[in-house]
This record gives sequence, C-alpha cells and structure tokens, in this order.
Amino acid sequence: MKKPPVPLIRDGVRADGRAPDQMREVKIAVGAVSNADGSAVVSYGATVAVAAVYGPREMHPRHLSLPDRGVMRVRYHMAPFSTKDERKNPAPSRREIEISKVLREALEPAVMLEQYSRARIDVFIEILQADGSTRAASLTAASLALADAGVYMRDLVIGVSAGLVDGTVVLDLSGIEDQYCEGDLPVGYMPNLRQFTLLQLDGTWTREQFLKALELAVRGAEYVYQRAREALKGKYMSIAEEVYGS
Amino acid sequence: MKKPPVPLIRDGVRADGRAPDQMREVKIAVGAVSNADGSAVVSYGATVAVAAVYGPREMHPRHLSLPDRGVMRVRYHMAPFSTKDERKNPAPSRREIEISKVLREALEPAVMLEQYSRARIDVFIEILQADGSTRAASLTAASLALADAGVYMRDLVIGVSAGLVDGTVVLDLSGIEDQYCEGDLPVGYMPNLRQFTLLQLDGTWTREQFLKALELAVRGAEYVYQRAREALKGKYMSIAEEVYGS
Amino acid sequence: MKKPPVPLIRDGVRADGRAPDQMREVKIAVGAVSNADGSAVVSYGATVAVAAVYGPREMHPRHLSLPDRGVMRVRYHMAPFSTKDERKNPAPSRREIEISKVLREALEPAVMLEQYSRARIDVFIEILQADGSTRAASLTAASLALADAGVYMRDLVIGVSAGLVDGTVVLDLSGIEDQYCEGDLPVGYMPNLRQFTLLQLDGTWTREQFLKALELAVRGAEYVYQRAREALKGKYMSIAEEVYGS
Amino acid sequence: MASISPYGKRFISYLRREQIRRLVAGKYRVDGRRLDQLRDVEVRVGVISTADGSAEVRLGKTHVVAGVKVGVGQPFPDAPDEGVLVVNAEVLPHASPYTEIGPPDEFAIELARVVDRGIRHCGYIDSKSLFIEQGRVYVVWVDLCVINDDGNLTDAANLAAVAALASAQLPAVAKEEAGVRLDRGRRAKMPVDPGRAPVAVSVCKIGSVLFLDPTFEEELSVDGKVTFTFSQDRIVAVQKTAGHFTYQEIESALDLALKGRDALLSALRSALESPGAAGQ
Amino acid sequence: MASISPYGKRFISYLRREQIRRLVAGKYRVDGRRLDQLRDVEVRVGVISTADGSAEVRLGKTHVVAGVKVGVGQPFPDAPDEGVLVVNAEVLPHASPYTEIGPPDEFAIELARVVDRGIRHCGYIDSKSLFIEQGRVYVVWVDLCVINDDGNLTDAANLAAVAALASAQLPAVAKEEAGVRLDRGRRAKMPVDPGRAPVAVSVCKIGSVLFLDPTFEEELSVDGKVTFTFSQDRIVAVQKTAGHFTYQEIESALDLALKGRDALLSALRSALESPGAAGQ
Amino acid sequence: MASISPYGKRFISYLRREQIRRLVAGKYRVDGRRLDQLRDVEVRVGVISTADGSAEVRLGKTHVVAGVKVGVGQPFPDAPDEGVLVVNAEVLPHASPYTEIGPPDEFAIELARVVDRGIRHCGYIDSKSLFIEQGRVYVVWVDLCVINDDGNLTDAANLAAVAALASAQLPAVAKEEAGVRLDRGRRAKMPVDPGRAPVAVSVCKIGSVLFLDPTFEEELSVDGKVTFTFSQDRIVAVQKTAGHFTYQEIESALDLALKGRDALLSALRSALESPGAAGQ
Repeated sequence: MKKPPVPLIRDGVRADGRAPDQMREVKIAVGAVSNADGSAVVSYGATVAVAAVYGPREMHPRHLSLPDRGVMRVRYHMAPFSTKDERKNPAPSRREIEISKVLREALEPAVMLEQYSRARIDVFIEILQADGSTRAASLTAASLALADAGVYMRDLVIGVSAGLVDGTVVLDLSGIEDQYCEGDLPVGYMPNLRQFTLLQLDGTWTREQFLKALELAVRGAEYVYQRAREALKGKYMSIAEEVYGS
Repeated sequence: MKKPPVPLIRDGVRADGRAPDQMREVKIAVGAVSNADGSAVVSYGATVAVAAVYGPREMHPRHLSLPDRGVMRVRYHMAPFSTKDERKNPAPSRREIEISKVLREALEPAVMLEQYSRARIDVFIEILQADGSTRAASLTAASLALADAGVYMRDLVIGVSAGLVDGTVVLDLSGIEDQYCEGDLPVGYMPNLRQFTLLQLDGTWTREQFLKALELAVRGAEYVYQRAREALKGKYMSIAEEVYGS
Repeated sequence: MKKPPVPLIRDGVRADGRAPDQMREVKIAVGAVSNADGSAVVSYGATVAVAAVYGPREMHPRHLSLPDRGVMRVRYHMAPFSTKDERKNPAPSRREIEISKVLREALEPAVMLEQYSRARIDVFIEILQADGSTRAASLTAASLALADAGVYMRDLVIGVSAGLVDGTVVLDLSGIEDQYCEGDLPVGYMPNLRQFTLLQLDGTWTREQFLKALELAVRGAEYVYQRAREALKGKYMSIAEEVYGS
Repeated sequence: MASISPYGKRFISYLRREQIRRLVAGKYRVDGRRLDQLRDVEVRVGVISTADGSAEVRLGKTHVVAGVKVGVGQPFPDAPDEGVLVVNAEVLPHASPYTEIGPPDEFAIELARVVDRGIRHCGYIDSKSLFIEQGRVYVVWVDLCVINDDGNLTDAANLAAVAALASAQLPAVAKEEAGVRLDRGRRAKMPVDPGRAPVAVSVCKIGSVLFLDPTFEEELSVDGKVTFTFSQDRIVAVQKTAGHFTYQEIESALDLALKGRDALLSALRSALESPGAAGQ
Repeated sequence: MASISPYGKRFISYLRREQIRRLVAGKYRVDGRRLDQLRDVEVRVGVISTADGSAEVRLGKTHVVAGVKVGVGQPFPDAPDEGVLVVNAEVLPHASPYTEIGPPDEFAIELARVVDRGIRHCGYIDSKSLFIEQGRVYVVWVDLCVINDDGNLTDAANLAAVAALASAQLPAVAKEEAGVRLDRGRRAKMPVDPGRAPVAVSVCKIGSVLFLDPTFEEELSVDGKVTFTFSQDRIVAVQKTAGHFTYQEIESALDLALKGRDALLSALRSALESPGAAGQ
Repeated sequence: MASISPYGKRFISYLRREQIRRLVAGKYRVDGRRLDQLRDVEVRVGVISTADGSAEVRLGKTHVVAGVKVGVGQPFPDAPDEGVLVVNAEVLPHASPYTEIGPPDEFAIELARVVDRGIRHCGYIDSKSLFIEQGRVYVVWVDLCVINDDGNLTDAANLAAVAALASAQLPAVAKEEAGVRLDRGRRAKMPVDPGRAPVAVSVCKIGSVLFLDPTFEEELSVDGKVTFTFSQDRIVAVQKTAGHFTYQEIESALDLALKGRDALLSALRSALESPGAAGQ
C-alpha cells in the first residue's frame, strides 16, 4: 500500500474528524428528476449519486423479455467531471460495467420482479461527484428511486462501505481513505429482512476484521435507512400537503 | 481569425476572380448511380457531392416505423480522399453526424412523408471533393436524387452558402474562404415556397450583414434552381428520346 | 522477401527436418468441448485450432433467416496468447474477419444447408497456438465439429497449406516458413468429391509452381483425411464401448 | 448506427399536439405563459466540487449541469499558440423516456456543437492565454450533463457552459523531469471576458406565431425552431433545427430572440455576481 | 449496449430447477456429490508453447486456459516503480449456447476483475521486480480463455491464472538504439511467491443449504452465490454475484470456502511440482 | 457484429437465378455477352483534385473511384527501411440496396485485402523509395469507394487502385523544427513500375461452364467464383470467394483469366498513356 499524504487515522480520529464508526453527512432528496417515474439524489459527504427509474415499461426487443418476470436493467455511470483529478472519459469503463452488474444483483432480491411479467424496469445512476463509496450511495439512491416509482419492493437496499484503515475497521470510506486503505468492503443490506445483497471485498483482511466490518456495515445501513425513510415520508407528506392542504 | 495566404478579396474581386454575389461553376447530373432509385451528382466549383436515394422501402426493424408517415434517413459522409491535405478518417465524425441531422431536417419540409406510412426513404450523400460549401451542394444533390426517385415533393430544396469575407457578404464560399472568413452561413431554400429549411451560422455578424447574406443566398438559390430544373428536364427528355425516338 | 534467420530448406530438407511433401505431426480429438453440439481440436505441429458447433438452432433476429435453407455462421479468432512474440489484441482484426468469410465459403459447399430451412448453424474456431497454416487446421477442425454435431454433409473439407520456399513447392507451411517464403497457398479440399472449396494465394508463382502446389495439397489433404476418419471412428467406437461394453 | 440520421424517435400524441397548436394559434400556451416569456430560470455556479468550474441551470423543469475540467495537451496544428476547448454533451438516460443508452446520439452531438460554436467565435475565452509552452497548451473540457429534458436544452446548456467557464479556475503548471503536470493547489482565474458571454435563444413557430423557450411537448408540435446565439450585439451562431421559415419570419424571430437574450443574460449576471449565495 | 446490465439472458427449465433445489434441500446433488465436495480438478501448466506462461484447468467439465504474455510499457503514474498486471477474460462462444459474439460482456469483465483483485492485493507477484528503467516496466498480460462453461468459472479461472503465472518466464530486456526490446532467447523466472498463491472459492446457497463448486445448472438455481479469495490465512477478495445472505450464512460460507480452498490449493501444488508430467 | 461471417444477406429471385443459369448452360448470357467477354471498361485517372492520385473505373454499370493520399508515419518493425501501403475499401450505401451503414463489412474488407495482396507482392511499388529517414516513412493510403455495384467489384477495384497509384504524386518532405511535414507544392512521381501492374481477373462457374466479368445477378447465381491476380507472367494472388472447383476447372479458369487480363491491361495502358484526355 502506498503512503497517504496525511495520516488517515490518529488517536482514533480519521483525517476528516470522524470516529471509525461514523458516516459522513447523508443527504437524500426523493423525486428530483421530474420526467422519471421515480428518482432520488443521495450524497454521502462529497459523493453524490442521482438515480432515475423508468418503468415498468415494454421490453424492446421483445425476445429479451421474460414470460414469468420483469427484467430490471441497471446502469452505473460517472460524469466526466465527477473525479478529483483528470477528466473521466465518458465511455463506460470495465469498472462501470462490473459495478452495473453487481448493483443490479444487489437490487434484484428487493424488487418483486415476478409482478412484472414481460416488462422491464430501468434504473439509471449517475455519479456527479465521487469521493469514495460511490456504489454504496448509488445503491441507496436506486432503492429510493424504485420506491418513488411505486415499484413493489420487499425492503429497501441500503448501501454503505466499510474499510480497513491502519488496522482499524471504519465505516463509509472517503476518497482518500479508499485510495490508501488496506481494504475496502462495499455492502448492500436490507435492514428489515437482515440480508446482504451486495458484498465485495478488496485488500487483505483477517476473518475477524471482515466479520467486524460486516457488523459495522449493518449499523451504518440501519442509520442510513432511517434517513431514507424520513426522506420518502417527507416527499409523500409534502405531496399530501399539496393535495389536501396542510 | 487567422491571416489567409492570399488576400481573399481585393477591389471587390475574390481570390478566384468571382464577384461577391457570384456562384462558382455549377454542374448537375441526374441519375448517375444506376442501382439507386434516384441519384444526382452536383458540383459547385471543385466541391462534388453524389447523392443516392433508395426507397420508399420497408423499414427494418419495424418498431422504428411510424404509423402515419414515412421516415426519411439521411447520411452525409466525406470520402477519405475528399479533403485537401490529410486523409480523412472514414469513421463518421461528430461533424458528419450533425450535418446528417441538419440536412435531414432541411429536406423533411419538402418531402410528402405523410404519403409513405410505415416506409422509409434513405438518402445517402458522399462528398468526393471538398472545397467549401459541401453541405450546400449536398442539399441540392439530395433534392434532385429524391425527385429522380419519384418521391412526392412540395418543392426542391436548394443549398447555397453565404459568408462574410473581409467585411463583405459573399455567395458560395470556396474552401479557402471558408477557412479564413469571419462568418459562414449555409442555407437551404425552397424557391417556390420561399422558405428556408437549412440555416446555420458561424462567426461574428451584425444583424444587417446576416439579413443581407440571407437575401444573397435567396438569389443564389434561385440561380441554382434554374440549373437544377434544366438538369431534371434534360434527364427526362433523354429518357423520352430513348423511349419514343428523337 | 526478407532473409530468414536459418535456411528454410537445404539439400531438400526443411528447417524442421521435413521433406518438402511432408505434413507436420497431425493430432485430432473429436468431441472435446462438452457443451457444444459438436467439437474438434486439430493440431498441425504447434498450430492448434479448437472448433465448436452449435445448431441447427433458431435464428435471431428472425428477419436474417432464410425460407429455403439454413444460414451457417463462421467465426475464426486467435487467442491473445496464440502468437509467437507480442500479445495479439483480442478485438477481431481485418485479417480475422476475412478468414471467417473464406472459411464459411469453404465449408458451405460441404454442408447440406437446404435441410435446415430458417435455422442457423454456428461454427466457432479459436486458434490456441499459431505456427503457420492456421486456416488449414481450422478448416479440418470445423469440418470434424460439424460432423460430430450430426450435421448432414456431402464430404469433409480438409485444410492444408502449400508454399513456395526457396523455389521449392512444399506442404504444410510452418510459422517461420510462412513468414519468409515466396508464396503461400492455403487450400480446402473435399477428398471424395475432389473439389477445392478454399483457395487463396499470396506471393509470386509461375503457373507450373501453382499447379504443382495444388497437386501437393491434394495429397496432403488425402493424408489428413485418413487421420480425420480415424478420429471420428475412434470417437464413435468409444461411445459404442461405453454404451454396449467393450 | 449513429452515423445516419434520425437516431431513435420521439412521440407526442396527436390530440395533445393539436391542443398545443390550437392554443398557440390563439397566442396562449399550455402552461399559461406569454409567447415571449421564459420559464423560471435559475443559474448556480460552483455546484460540483470535483470540477475546475461548474454550474447548473434549471429552466422550468429542464435541468442541465456543466462541469469544466482542465488538462494539458497539444495545440491544433493551425493554431499552435492557442489552448484547446472541447465541448461534450451527454443527455443522461435519466432525462426522458426517449434517451437510449450509448455514445452521444445526433441530438447530444448537435447540442454540444451549437454550444461550442457560440463560445468559440465571440472572444469569450482568450485562447492565447491558454498557451503553456511550445507544443503544449491547456485543454479545457466542458462537459454538459442533461439530467432532465423538458425542452429547450440548447438555451439551458449554453447558459450552463458559459456560467461554468466563468466560475472556473485554471490549475497552475508544474514543470517536472517527467514533463508537465497540473498543480490544483495553485490556481488562477480562467481567462474569460464576461462582457462577451454568448447567450443562445431558441425561437419556435406554430403556424405563423413565434414564441420563446419551448417545453418538450411544444418542441414536438412546432412548424419551426431556430436558435440564435448573441455576444454583445453580434450574432455568433444560428441553428435551425426543425421546420421552415420565411425571410420575414427569420427577421421577426431575431427580434424576439433579443428579448429572450436580455432575460437570460440577467439570470447569468446575477449568478456570477453572487456565487457564494448560489454554492451548494 | 454492454454498458447496461444485464447483458443477454440464460435459461434453465422450471422443472429442472425445482429438481435441483429439492435435491439440495435434502443435501443431495444431481451429480451425486456431497455439499462440500468439488468436482475432479486437473491443473496442467506449460500447455501453450507460444505463451510466456500458461495453464489449463478442468473442473469437472468446466475448461479454462490461461496464457501469460509479457510486454514492455509505461508504469501507472501513481506507481512509477512497479510493473503492470492486466487480467483479461474471454468466454469463447464455444463455451455455452448462451455466449454471444462480441467484446467481453459483463460476465467476462466481472470474471477478469475478480481474478485480478485476488492476485493484485496479496503479494503473489512482486511488482517491483517488474521495473525496468525510469518510465518503462514489464506489462504482464494474463488472458483467460473459457473453452467450456459448466459452472464455477471463477474458481477455475483464478486457479488457471495463478498456475500460469507460476509457470511463466520473464524475457530479458535488450536495450537498443531504437529503444527497449524483449529477448525471448534469454529468460528469468517470473517473480511470484507460491506461498501466497491466491485461491478463489465460490459458495452457493439454496434455501439455507450451502454448497461448493456449482455446475452451470446449479448456478441458475441458487438463492445466493458468493466467492471468497484467500491468500495464506487472509481474505483478499469477496464477490457476491447472486441473491442474498444473512450474516450467519456469510460466516458459514466462509468456513465452507476454507475447505474448498484446501482442495484447490493441493491441486495447484501438485501441478506446480510436476510441470513435466503435466506438459503437453 | 462484424466479427462473424456472414454479414447481412443478398437476394436474387429463384426464377431469375434459374434463367441466368439456364442461359449460361447454353453458353449465353442475359446481357448477350460471350462467356469470355468483359463489359465495356473505362479507366480515367486524375479525377479527384483533392487526392494525390486518383482514378475511376466503370466496368459496365459497376463504378469504383480510387483515391491516393500520402502521409508520413512509422515503418513496420520488420521492414524499417520501407514505406507503408494501406488499402481500404468502402462500399458506399449508394452502391446497392443491400449495403448497410457502418464500418466496412466482410465484403469490403475482403475486397481491400485482395487488392492489397495483388499490389503488395509483385514489385509494382518500390517500397524502399518510400523511406524518409530512420523511423519515418511515407504512408500511401489507397481508398476505394464503390459508388455502384453491378458485380465484379474485385476486378474493377484492383484496376482503379493500380491506375490511381500510377497517376499519383509524392509530396516533398519539408523538415522543420517541429518535425517532418509534407509540402504538396513540390511533388515527385510515385515510384511505381507500370510494367509490373497487377491485374485481377475473376472467373465464375455455372455447372461446368466458366465465364468472365460477372454482373451482380450472375454473382448470386454461380456455383463458383475465383479471382486470379497476375503481374507480368506470374500469379501473385488468388481468392476463391464462392463455391467449389475441381483441379481441371482451376486450370481452365486460369487460362480464361489470362484472356481477361489482356483486355483489362490494355484498358489500363490507354488510360495511363492519355491522362489528359481522361481528366475531368
């Protein structure tokens, strides 16, 4: 591992002042993209993901539809100006293609696709700013956009990342932590069903560190889940206000 | 603006000897591509465009067809040897894609697409030599190819360019004028309906210069239109001769 | 022609010790790819081709199917590690696209496509090691894979190459011979029908050299054909043993 | 097949189209605006912390983000002493039900090129200040991301690009053994001249009635659409994207466009004067 | 449109799927294996004479060939003193009726990236030994060719890549006027540490029953699949590719994976100890 | 998916095909030609003023334009003292109702490669005269544009390429500080040896009857097609593109091709001797 420009953790405090088990500020706005059937903007610190959902709608070409369930398509993409130094080429990279796949597989367990025979549901995610944990923020945004679109779901899928920084297990990696840490563990979690639906790992971990990081991720996901519920409630409260008066 | 290698205009005379309101030599040949349903070769000076039309024919894939009108597809492309200095990469550039779109939108008002439900009409344009005003020559060639194919049309669309050269408004930019002028204004015009269907502009123009250039373009289009009618008539006269004897 | 690092032929003996009319060791294994409907691995010396056949199966998209015959699709591709020096880019090169076409046209005369209306038969060929005569080995492998898939055939198509090395006509060019020879003549031959179905040539040949090389290719193909029949028989013998006991 | 036009197709129901057209014929619009009235326009700069300059524009429900990124590259052979400007547009699949996944289609390419031409020819950027050394210049990327398309992308995208450039900073150049590197720790102002800011204004026509700032539905109902870009009192770009116009209509459209220009310019100026207030 | 997931579709009949699931619920498998039992695994190195290193792995009917090619290139800017490793996977159209012709799809890309991450982070390759001179390093390409896919590609492909690297040789560098050239006449050992060889082990779940080494049909019938990669006693990569897991299931899957690890590691070691016997 | 063959499909009605075949069986052809008779062939050089060399060939209704462009580039590593020849073919969508928009398909690629092989191996171009300096050589692009396809593209395209090269001029090299630049104001003759001009001749077979210069319809009706390219009295390229041939048929086809060669060669020679008359 390379040496970071600043110590990532000192006396139990991280470079940005957080405790190891602390999320960055989480902001959530549901329904921000007016043309979409559902949408959400989620930020974890300086990381910003915008998700939009179109569908259920007809599948083209038809021979790609399935007779007994819907097909969910997921695209994760980074805006050219979302990265810290150089401009990111907008053509999809191998990394973006892999992440699109794991996010789809992280969302599928939560969506009742069996209700949507022959249809397709499209989930589009754009990273506007990247400062670590982009796939975690994407997952939360995508879940909320699906819920906002009225798609039947078993639970929300909340994304959070854990990491191994100077031997300490920490929650919600920032960009600089992601770059210099000894290990990265992005997680997708359904808080009510208590199921992991995204699980990736990178780096060098002992069994104990890995399991501890999973536990930390669960706590992080439960925290974000509360914020997500408030945001959903907030949107529907404000719609109710519009409709029925306050 | 960069300095041209020769003065573009001196004492009201342009580098190639033309007056400001003068077209280069215009040559038109209708029906040159025997497999096509319609075709035309148009040259404005050293600029040569070959247009071929196929259709109306069945649209593939079918879900791209329209129930109440035909779809016209237009492709503008430059041959690799058509440019003055370096070989042009044959892969379509962003410029060629944009020009394909504006030429389609310049031809659509003239073609009675409502007569061709569910069908498609393909217009292919290849620039064999480029010496300025390629989209103007393309438009005239495409119109004539459509007429030659017997497609129902409201009028011909004639392409001409105007430009701003050393403060003077001129007609039919040559390659060197295009490169060094203060402004470029390609125009598509339907002489009978007196409608502009292509209008682009580049450079720095006053309102007066712009309007004067439009007027000049109309005069240029009217001149080219006469040549185009003769060419069409010429072709059908010679067919008549073949069929009925001279 | 460039000068080879070693003499390609001396006193009638080639650099690898072969006589001019001698094939390298030919190895054939039928049925090596278990998912495929038919398959074969063929090596000529260090050149190794793996062919797999899927089909007859439904054609997608349907408008590419033919009402009165099947469509055979053929793909020739080289593994990135199959070449001697630099890694080969896995994107299909113009050479691979051309070879896919000539191999398809070499196999078509042998396959009774009229038996397979509206269906498609896919033939995939991967070169795992390239040491000259790759399209020849590919053709033999593809024929055997088709036969193994139970596709109706008029004959096997056997591939061999001839070449012109220091003025001598030789059989089955090795990689180094291919690189430095005066001429290369890959051939596809149906031994029972005595028809050539692949014929390409490169280099500088007299009429006599060309015709002599064709004769040599016929003899080479007849030799490989015997090995191919044994391999097919061997596979079906061993299946029979499995089924009926030995 | 991005190389033949059209790419994809866009729909509006016949009834809705006729309703829109009938209203405009009577000088009304579906959302109650006057013919010469823009939707609410909001410009905010500095919205993307990872970019060297950025802005977002909301024009009614149309939403565009522009981000500027600065790099180092080679100049064009015919302008060896000038920096390079590249404008790129991506209409995100988020933006409407019609957007397909893939490289920029003809709409996105035209959008980028019209914005590019408006900026390139009016002296808004001082290209010569982007020269670094023989054979090496600054490359200024302007990436336009359309997040929601409710019509009139050109006017919104042009405004976003212009505001993002105005807010942008130019990283210093650090010369090292291995070549030239950008040092984002030290930055200078991007060399733009706000007085020359180009403003694109689109004018639509239904029958012979002209109007500004079309919504997505209106765009699918028009008999003509043309965009004028102004810098100071000059016309620096024109693009007719739909239908046909008489000479008189073009003249009237030009006058109408100047009204729109004034409204957009004042939105731009407020944003540039109070970037702090607008920052996220 | 490789940039949106999913790419293509894969089938198993409903009846076959239910049969597989019923059996596993009763701790049986269609091919008679125990839940913690791998299929026969065969590793052979040195199988491709044109490569600088190679191996083939057969895991039941799954068949993967890995070839290593060494080149010369530039280091990554953030690691100027280290060589470059590139892992690429092609699932040949030979491999199953579902593979489409074209550039690597999301399955092949994920396969390559999971194998890459397993190798990259465990110290198996000494990247610093791949440094040549300022600005110039060895580039080590590992190309994975899947010839037959009967499930569990990840475990097989990882094993093939690791074995191919262990068997690989590094061509000497010849410095010439025109630059640096590889001289394959002179070769050194590839700097790998066999003791750190990463081993990927996939665990599947049907209902709450966990099992190792799924066949293609089993993969299409599962409620969850997760792959662990181990180096020595560390976890160096994890990838959940299907379904969902509870915390307890992940813990049990980890224990089961360690059993699989031992079996794969011993197959790898035999192959590396007797390359002669395994050579073609 | 250009990487699998076939690409697209071409049709002829069953009845038309049978008519053509019946006629040929009786040694007649639909257009009244003899079996060994070419259609009218017209070769004109210098037809493209923007090219460094050009020619157009009309063979009946088949129409091909070839343009030569000269650039500067790096030599191939295995021939450091030789210039580079690149032949590219585009079958324009103009050329027939079957041509799809997109990068060159397998027909266009094969066309370019057959023409390339004919030129490359016969000494027609003196590649060593295209050397400029260590690491820098002339790159000669020959671009073939098929404007109308009425069959026998290979013979027409080969002739156009050969004539365009014969008419081409080599711009002088200007060495500047910033590197090497071409100066099209000063030009030399392209180093070709007209005596070695390669000529491609295609022979078709219906039943056992052989004939020259097939039309598009005839090409879709044949039992075999093979192209021979001759330079002086040598065979420098062969390509069988359809069907099958016996040994005796190949021998007869070779003899018939030599007749066609003489006709095409004389058309080429007239064009090269009177370029003025043929210029546009």
